[in-house]
Amino acid sequence: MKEILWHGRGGQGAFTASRLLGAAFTSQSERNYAIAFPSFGPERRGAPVRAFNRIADRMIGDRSVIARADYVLYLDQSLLTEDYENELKSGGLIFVNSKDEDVHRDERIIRFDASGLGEKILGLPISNTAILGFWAGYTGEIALDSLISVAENSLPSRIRAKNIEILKQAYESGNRYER
Amino acid sequence: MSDEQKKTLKPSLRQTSPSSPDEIPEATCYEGGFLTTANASWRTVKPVVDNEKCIGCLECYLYCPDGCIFKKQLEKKLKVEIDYDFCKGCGICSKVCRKCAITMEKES
Amino acid sequence: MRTFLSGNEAFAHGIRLSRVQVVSAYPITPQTVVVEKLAEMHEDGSLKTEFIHVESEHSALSCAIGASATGARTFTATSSQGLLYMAECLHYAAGGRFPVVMMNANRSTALPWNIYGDQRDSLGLLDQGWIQAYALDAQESLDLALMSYRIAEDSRVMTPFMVNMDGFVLTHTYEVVDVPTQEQADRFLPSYRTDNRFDFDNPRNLAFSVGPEQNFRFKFREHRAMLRAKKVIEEAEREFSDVFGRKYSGLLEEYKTSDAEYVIVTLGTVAGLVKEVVDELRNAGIRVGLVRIRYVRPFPDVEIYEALKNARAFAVLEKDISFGYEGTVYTNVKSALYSHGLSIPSYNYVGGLGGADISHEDILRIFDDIKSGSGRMVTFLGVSEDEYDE
Amino acid sequence: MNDKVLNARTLTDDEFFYGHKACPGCGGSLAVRIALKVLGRRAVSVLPAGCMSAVGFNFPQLAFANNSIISTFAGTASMMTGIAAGYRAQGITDVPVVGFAGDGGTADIGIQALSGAIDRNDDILYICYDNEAYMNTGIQKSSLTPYGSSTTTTPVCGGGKGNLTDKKNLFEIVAAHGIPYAATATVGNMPDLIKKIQKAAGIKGTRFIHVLCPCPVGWGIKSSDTVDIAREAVESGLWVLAEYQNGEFFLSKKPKEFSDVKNFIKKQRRFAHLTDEDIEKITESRNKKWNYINNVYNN
Repeated sequence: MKEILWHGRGGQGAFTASRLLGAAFTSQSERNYAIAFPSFGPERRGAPVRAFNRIADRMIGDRSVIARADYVLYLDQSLLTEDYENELKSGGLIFVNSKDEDVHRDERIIRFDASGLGEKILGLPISNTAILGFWAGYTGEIALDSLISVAENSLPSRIRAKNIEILKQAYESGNRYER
Repeated sequence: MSDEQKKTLKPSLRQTSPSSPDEIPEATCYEGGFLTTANASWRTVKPVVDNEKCIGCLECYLYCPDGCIFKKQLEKKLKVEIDYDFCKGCGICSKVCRKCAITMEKES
Repeated sequence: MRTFLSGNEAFAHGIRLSRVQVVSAYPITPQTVVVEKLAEMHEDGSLKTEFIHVESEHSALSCAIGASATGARTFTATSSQGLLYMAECLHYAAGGRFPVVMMNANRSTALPWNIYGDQRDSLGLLDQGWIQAYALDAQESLDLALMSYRIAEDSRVMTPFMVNMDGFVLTHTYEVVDVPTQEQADRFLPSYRTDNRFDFDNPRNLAFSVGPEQNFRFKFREHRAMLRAKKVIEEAEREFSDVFGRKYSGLLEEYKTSDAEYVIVTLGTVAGLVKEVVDELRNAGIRVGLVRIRYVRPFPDVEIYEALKNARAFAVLEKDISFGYEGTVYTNVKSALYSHGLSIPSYNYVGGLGGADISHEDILRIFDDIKSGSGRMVTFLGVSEDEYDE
Repeated sequence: MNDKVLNARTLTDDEFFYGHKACPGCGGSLAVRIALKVLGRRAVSVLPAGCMSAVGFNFPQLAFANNSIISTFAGTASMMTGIAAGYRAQGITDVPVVGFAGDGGTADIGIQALSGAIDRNDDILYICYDNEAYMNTGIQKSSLTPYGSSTTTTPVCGGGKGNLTDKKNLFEIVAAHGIPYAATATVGNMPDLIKKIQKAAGIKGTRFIHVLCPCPVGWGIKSSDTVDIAREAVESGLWVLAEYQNGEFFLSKKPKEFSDVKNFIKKQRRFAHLTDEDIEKITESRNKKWNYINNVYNN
């Protein structure tokens, strides 16, 4: 089982991305199971929010909040605070949306300019699908085709095509990332 | 309209009352208009209609809270009769009668 | 079809597949999504129903009862304060034997205010005459929607049915759900037929009063019907598995209990976590097991006894406390064992109140406590030892 | 529904509310009886906890010949909503759903559900039989108890004046929802009541009729005086017969000259303690109300 922890701000779409992740993962095999849930509570734009995924090739019974994750994904660099390590399992990786080269304080932290890609394709600094695509490309946990087909089925038509384009380009960047 | 439908509909007094376990319904749902007791014993005075005075205006019928005054044809004239099983003797009929054709008499 | 859905969405599909004729509900977190989803289905035509926007929970259930009295299949949903607000109507539906189905998103009750999941709302209302089932996951939620009508409307039962779903951890968590076809659903669930309704050929008086001479008979029947529901639940699950291929285990689910020395008894979603811990401990050679109570009413007394009779000790873990005593589920479980002459060490863990997370470590600790016999009778998870009075 | 206005001769001989255990001379039971005779055999009646359900539904003595049900006290309108919806869902559209709730059941505990039903414009006819206090539980004050009335919760002792609040203007509260049809009536003015029920029956959407129903026990009058005292309430100008339709108010009857308020008051034991000064106050309040009515209501 892999555990994934998302950090974002209300309105940035962390939970949407976690749902896409779960749906894409489970579409890959009949055996695959996934859960996706947000940090529960009234939604307020701008407030720090978290979302969670567990993915496995068996039923998942554990719905508790993920304290330490295999992957921690930050949609907003400002949420990456000093105690990030406490949320990471050993061998875990962090993916952070940032334009800032200096964010590489730690080799476990992988930077990607997701907002930049969002800006380029959507004209808005939207980072959720870009981080999702990049993470999938980098880790190989989910195939690009699965992500695209889930996006086709679940995203509103207004933003569907451009987000699929983001997924493709971000996936490619993740895949080619120099380790 | 079938004969059944033409018949006047009215709750009626039954001979037996459901009391054994298999007569009691499973849910709180039962035949409407199922009466097991009369109201005659409530009465201390009773309305008596004087058919000579009655002009069949039906005011008494209209204003009876218990609905126990009925239209009746008497020698081709419209009159009323009272169901003493259910009349409580309130006296409204006597009061609304314009011809003073209903008097309240003490129950013997 | 395998679909990635939240518990609320899955349940809404179950209601759609049940061809519910009247939906009346009032919004409350975390129930809202099920009602929003049904409203969407109503708008897009996939659910042909009368959708009533009532002005309170009391009216939601009162309206459902009225519709049921016409012979229509009805649904309402609520949570927490809303469930408490409709308490009067809960008795009414049960006493009138109207097989209304309600989804209750389990949520803490004020005060203090809290919107998160615990089970104090429904467990505090066990005596209102409703069948109470507690779902494990989104799939079971959907399946319970279909089964609830089948069971509630059975002429031997005629009893309202409350499907309880843990607030947020189930209602708002997305997971894989197999959504059956309408054709399958229709094969399993016939349309509603009842004599407990108005009738224009033979007019009826409903919801009447009954004096002391006969009142107890109606109450006895209510009780008897609830007991009869046990068999009907079994039958319904058997037919369910024939049509849908998914098997359920009746009033409770046993997981690796046959040779278990130490058992956790619980209900709702947290059982999923307990299962995982059971597997881990089993791998380490420790004989532990899980009993998941699926129905709290009717209560699985014999089944509890059978499941625990070979255990050395057990704990009941529940998101509920009856102040001044212990968790209500614990009381019920102990009472069942007493009735069957079983006396083994047992402990009560009250956790998850107001949505507090129940973690993997919490479950390990509970197994540890009962194994070592070091637990106190009633333990509040998260409360330190020095906070207790003695 | 017959197009002609019904009268004593043309009303059905069916009796739907019969053999009930209401007190002799009960105004409420008269309203229920006549309303059902106008609405006919397909009517489904809903009665909350209150006098009419208490006297009509004691298994096995069940006094309604038509389909009838008791609702929760607060749930008259919401249960009616459900019944209407249940039949709609089954494609049945010819069932008049009628509610009979008292003043407390309507203006107090039931007003939320009533307001909700009017808001949704549910196809129901709600009849409030107003006997001006919680009579079923032994004469306690409701928000429709008039000023000065003695009840068991507004007792007259130690110089008390009884109830010190004015009667809620239920008719206009209901009208303010923009309801398709609302009316006031009394059991003393039967042709007017019948006409209004008949009219309401022919209108789609939510309809409301507020009927003054004297209670011999609670008002302290002879059982035979129910009808007369209801008429006097109208003649003295204390009860207004009116309708509301298409956003406008219409006066059904305007007394040429008001009868003496004092006569009306003094006939009722619930007002026995009122002084001439109190009665003057009630008279002034009546005059003020009629000033308003004359300005706002169509004649």
